[in-house]
Amino acid sequence: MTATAGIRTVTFREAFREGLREALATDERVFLMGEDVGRYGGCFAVSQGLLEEFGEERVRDTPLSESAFVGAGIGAALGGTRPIVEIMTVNFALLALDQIVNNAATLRHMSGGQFSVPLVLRIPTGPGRQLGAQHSHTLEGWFAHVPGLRVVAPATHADARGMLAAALVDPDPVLIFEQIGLYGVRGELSVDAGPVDLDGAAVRQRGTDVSVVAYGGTLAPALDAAAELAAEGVSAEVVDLRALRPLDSSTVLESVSRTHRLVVVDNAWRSGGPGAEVVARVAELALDQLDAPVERVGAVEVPVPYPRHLEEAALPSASQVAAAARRAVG
Amino acid sequence: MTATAGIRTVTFREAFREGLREALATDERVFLMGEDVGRYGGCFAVSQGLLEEFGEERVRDTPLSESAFVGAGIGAALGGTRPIVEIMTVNFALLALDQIVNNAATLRHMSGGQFSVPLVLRIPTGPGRQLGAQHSHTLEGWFAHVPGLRVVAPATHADARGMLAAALVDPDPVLIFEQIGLYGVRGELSVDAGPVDLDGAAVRQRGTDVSVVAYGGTLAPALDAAAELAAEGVSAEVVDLRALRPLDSSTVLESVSRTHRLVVVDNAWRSGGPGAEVVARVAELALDQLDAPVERVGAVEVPVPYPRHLEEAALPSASQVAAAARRAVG
Amino acid sequence: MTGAERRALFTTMLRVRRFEERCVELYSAGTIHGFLHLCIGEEAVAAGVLAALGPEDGVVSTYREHGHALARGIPMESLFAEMFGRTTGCSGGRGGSMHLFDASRRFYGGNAIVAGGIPVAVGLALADRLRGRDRVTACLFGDGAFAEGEFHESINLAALWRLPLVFLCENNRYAMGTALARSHAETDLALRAGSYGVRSWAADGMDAVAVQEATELAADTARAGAGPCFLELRTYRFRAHSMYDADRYRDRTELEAWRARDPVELAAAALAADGLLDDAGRKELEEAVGREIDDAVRAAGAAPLEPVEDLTRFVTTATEDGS
Amino acid sequence: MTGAERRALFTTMLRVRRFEERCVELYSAGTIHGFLHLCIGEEAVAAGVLAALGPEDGVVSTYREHGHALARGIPMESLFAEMFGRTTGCSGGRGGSMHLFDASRRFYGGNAIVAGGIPVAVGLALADRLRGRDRVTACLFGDGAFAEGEFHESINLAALWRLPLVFLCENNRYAMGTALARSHAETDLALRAGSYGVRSWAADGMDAVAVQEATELAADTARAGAGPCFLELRTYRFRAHSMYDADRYRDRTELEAWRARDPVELAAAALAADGLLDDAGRKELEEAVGREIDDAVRAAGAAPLEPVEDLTRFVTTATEDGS
Ligand SMILES: Cc1ncc(C[n+]2csc(CCOP(=O)(O)OP(=O)(O)O)c2C)c(N)n1
Ligand SMILES: Cc1ncc(C[n+]2csc(CCOP(=O)(O)OP(=O)(O)O)c2C)c(N)n1
Ligand SMILES: [Mg+2]
Ligand SMILES: [Mg+2]
Repeated sequence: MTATAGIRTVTFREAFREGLREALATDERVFLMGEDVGRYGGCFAVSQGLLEEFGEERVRDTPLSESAFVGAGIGAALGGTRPIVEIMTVNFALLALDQIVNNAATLRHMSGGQFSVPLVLRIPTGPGRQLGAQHSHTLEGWFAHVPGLRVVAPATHADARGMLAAALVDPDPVLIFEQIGLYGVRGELSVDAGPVDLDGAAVRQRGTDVSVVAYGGTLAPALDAAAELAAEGVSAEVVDLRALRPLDSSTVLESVSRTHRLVVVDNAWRSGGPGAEVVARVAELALDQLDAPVERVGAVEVPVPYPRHLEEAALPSASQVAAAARRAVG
Repeated sequence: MTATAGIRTVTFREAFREGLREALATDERVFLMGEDVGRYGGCFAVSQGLLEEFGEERVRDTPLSESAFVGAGIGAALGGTRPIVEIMTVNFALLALDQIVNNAATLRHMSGGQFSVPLVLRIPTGPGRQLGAQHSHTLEGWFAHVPGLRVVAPATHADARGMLAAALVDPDPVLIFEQIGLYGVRGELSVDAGPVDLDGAAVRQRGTDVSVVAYGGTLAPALDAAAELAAEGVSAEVVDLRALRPLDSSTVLESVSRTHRLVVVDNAWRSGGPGAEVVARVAELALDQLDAPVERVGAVEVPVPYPRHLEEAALPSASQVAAAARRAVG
Repeated sequence: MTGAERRALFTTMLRVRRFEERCVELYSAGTIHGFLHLCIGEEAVAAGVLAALGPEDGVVSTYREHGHALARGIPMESLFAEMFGRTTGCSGGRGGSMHLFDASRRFYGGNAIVAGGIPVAVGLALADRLRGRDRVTACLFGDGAFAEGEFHESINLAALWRLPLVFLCENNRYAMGTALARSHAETDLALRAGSYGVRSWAADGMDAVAVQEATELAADTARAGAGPCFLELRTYRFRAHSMYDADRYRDRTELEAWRARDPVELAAAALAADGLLDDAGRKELEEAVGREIDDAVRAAGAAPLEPVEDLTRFVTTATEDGS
Repeated sequence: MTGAERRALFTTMLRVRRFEERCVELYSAGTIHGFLHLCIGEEAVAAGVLAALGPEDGVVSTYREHGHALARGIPMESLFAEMFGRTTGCSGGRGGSMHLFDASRRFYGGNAIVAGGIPVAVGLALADRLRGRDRVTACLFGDGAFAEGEFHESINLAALWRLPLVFLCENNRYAMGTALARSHAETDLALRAGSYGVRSWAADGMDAVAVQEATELAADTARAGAGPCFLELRTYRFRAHSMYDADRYRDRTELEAWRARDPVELAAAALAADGLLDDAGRKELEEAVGREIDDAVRAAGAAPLEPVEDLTRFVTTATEDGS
């Protein structure tokens, strides 16, 4: 961590950790729980050092029992604490889906508003590390389908640093999808970085010819594609959704109303991925703004294969995004 | 069951049961397993009488252990049998998602094609019976997202009767979503009804002004809406998707290329529901065919409430479909 | 146990029994909808368990929770109103029979996913530990739930962390139509729970006094920091699984044998034997309960339905006010 | 057990040890990617368990399955090729280290979801029962998996249906960085498994002979129709959880104490003591294994990569041929 004039350079990992440390330090109701978050320091070393700093009651290693410890997070939230539960990776979240959908998302409603579930779930995600079919899922779209949940995906250091604090203030469950591939990536962060707004997409790069909509793990390839396109004289606007639920379609619609062309990028299998929803909203609300068929860039519909060359071919890339944008621009 | 000249009148329940009985009678590798499929006769009486006919080895009651018995179905399929596993309702399928996504859908691929998983999952589904937020889910879209699975939703008596046999022939996992609300509905069925094709959407009613795309539990309201519209001089074409994966977009595109207007109807929460994928495909592949903004009719984004008046307001209806079609026709 | 306490248990059981009998009528009349699971035959569990808890303790239950809710003190009127889908219902009418909630009484429902409430109860107990509060959480579930992985993960977690939690397994010998021995390789559930290193035992679930005493012991143990306890309460449901169930899977003689130990009548007989309840007293009580039910049904029926415009309330805090 | 059998066990262990040591090198050299979990220290389990099974028996394993795969007889070349992502790999290169499969040897993987293979093993055993085939299924998993609900649902199901299945819990005392006593309220896993009404015991997982004999007994019992058995194999991994793990959570003295019981060296010493292996013999064996590895690595490295055009193969039968 290096600092110059109010700005320092940190990795995403450090930004996330800073958010965690601050949350634990400032609110004694906050605790962190999950598999290997303590002694191991977190599967991706995000929570390294926190056990030593805050003790084992507040940095709590759990047995391999995803359903039970996510459910326990829900109960602990009902009981007046502010649990941050880490599911080691999204691949194991399948085992806790019942708790998330039927309890976390639903208790407020079923009880007629009597109960809040101020639970924060941290869910590392992202394919591309040659981990094979069971360890490379992209499923945030499933969670984004469920009313009662808030689903965010930090793609900048400021969001990585600040979304947790905002999530802890939210009286409802918030799922933070952290990109594993970004953990080691360095970037600038203000020394006084703090909470950020959880709502609302952000235009990360202004452009006039085509709107490229991405989030989380696909923001970087989208920005790379924009750079590639710029060199060719194509001006791409890059929208970072930031949150999948609630989905800020107005920022997307506003962008499309200027560029009249849309490319949506996510890491999910194309059919039924989160990109479909973005496209559907535009087709409903701004069809007449579109001057070209919509383009979706997603994963090829195959369980993610192990070998590097096949994995690369299966996943979306900056060059695919650029190619899609070129097709859209025509 | 009454018969006249090669045609008899049966309920969906009877059609499903006939398919089950035939499967058990004609292939000794076939067995049925699930919670209360035997002594209880099936939660919705679909398998009534089968235990008595085929014995408890082949009509197998399981403990409440969704993950284990679905996984056991996968293993039994690998082991050369033809298991039909019933998950009592889709609401409990959340507990078996890991097995379905990480094993059933993936084993063929991960093993480089060495293993097939010829598993059939029967999953009753459908809201609208005042069962509240945890028992009213519509989630077939989630399964349709996953490569390696086939997802079908019989909406006619012939499909209810014939999809099981076709599913059992398929060497890969097939999920049959059965509409609980249809079980008691009577309709005509040929005396020699047999296997049907699992692929491909069907145009259930020809029309020229607007394409209404539905499936499973929303085919009936779509047809009702078409009748309502016909009375007003609007000619609606009704497409029954029949399968959500693989999704037969060509039938939808062909229809839209004639009607130039699209209404998609499903029971899922709108954001990220299966309708989004249908819309996205059209926006990608036939945008220039659309003469009006696309319309989606789905569930309001609220956990399904218990009271009848609120539940009705939350779920799609024929009159909402008709209204959407009117908006599309302009 | 004092005579007054025993009378209180009896009164609770009678209220539960008559309440549910009225529910059947209202269901048949089309006033109550959805799934309706009755605990008739299991009233001693409801009465005994809830009598053993203090007002600060937490309760997590299942879809078969009318008895637990009543015994917890939730007024009949708000339970009927809930099942009628009225705004005065204990869940504002949003939940129905399977989702009774009452924050003021720390009654956390009302969970319709078998075993789904158990991890939540672990979390409530964990919160008490973390916040240094002297209370226990009582978690009720069935013999069928014992087969679900969520139960096993949860009891291990609670035992590992020595949480102030009481697992109360209401063993009525059936999970829908599946008999205990068709669900479990080893049917002695208390014995099995003991393998998690928790104190574990069984009690007669037809005897409210035994249930209350066992629950008190379990709650005291858990409260004292000795970790969770597991209690198997052996009981039987006299009616079908739900109003949809044709009840074809049970032997009538088995049912009759259990009916002979009707918990309401057993308690009445014991009270009578000890001179604590005579025929006149019983009649008086029945009449009072009948009036309570009549009044509650009437008031619930007169309560308003929520306006349709409010449909999207209660999804998130932001939509709380229908905005 | 004959001397030849004991020598065979030793040879298997040595092959596994040297194979995995080479894997480490290849991983560091960037030839193997993804996650790599080694079983160094646990070779006696692999050798003993697999030696006890017949060719018709089924095997279900985890992501820490190199040893199981080798001991099952899958050629080294196809294992290396798999980790190199080549078409000659035992899973056609699609799976990698965590997903080794071999249909011809009834080796069903290679499951990277902790406990995810266990229900599948139950189903394989069920299929054998239904088809009247005289075989057993061996299901290997870790101490961490024992905490997952899927394990508990599965053992109950297998016990209830008395399936020909052997549960083999490779207890290496850690689940990633979490020690046994931080995962389990009661750490005697064999004792706990017994609560499902299955025969259950523990064996020394550092002694291949003991493992083989215990597995034979368990398999015979299961095969004879007495229902599943559970075997806890007490062992230790000498290396980190995976190549990503800095291994900060273990005490060096604990590690050294276990290393003193290195299963390979224990077996070598026992063979030597009984005059079944001398220094020359050991050297010869080491050289043979070294050559086998060299040859396998070379052949695997020369095998082709799958063309990118075939990306969508193996998703469904329809896409099998890349169509
Ligand atoms: C996870 C899940 N699976 C299946 C069901 C359907 N179901 C509702 S109640 C029930 C039986 C539960 O039995 P038990 O736990 O013994 O409770 P009881 O109904 O006897 O009180 C079943 C199978 C469900 N609600 N949740
Ligand atoms: C369901 C699930 N949760 C978490 C993980 C991440 N993970 C991989 S291995 C492992 C530890 C498993 O321990 P154990 O079962 O004892 O097996 P061992 O690695 O010691 O052989 C964990 C937590 C996973 N793969 N699957
Ligand atoms: Mg029961
Ligand atoms: Mg281990």
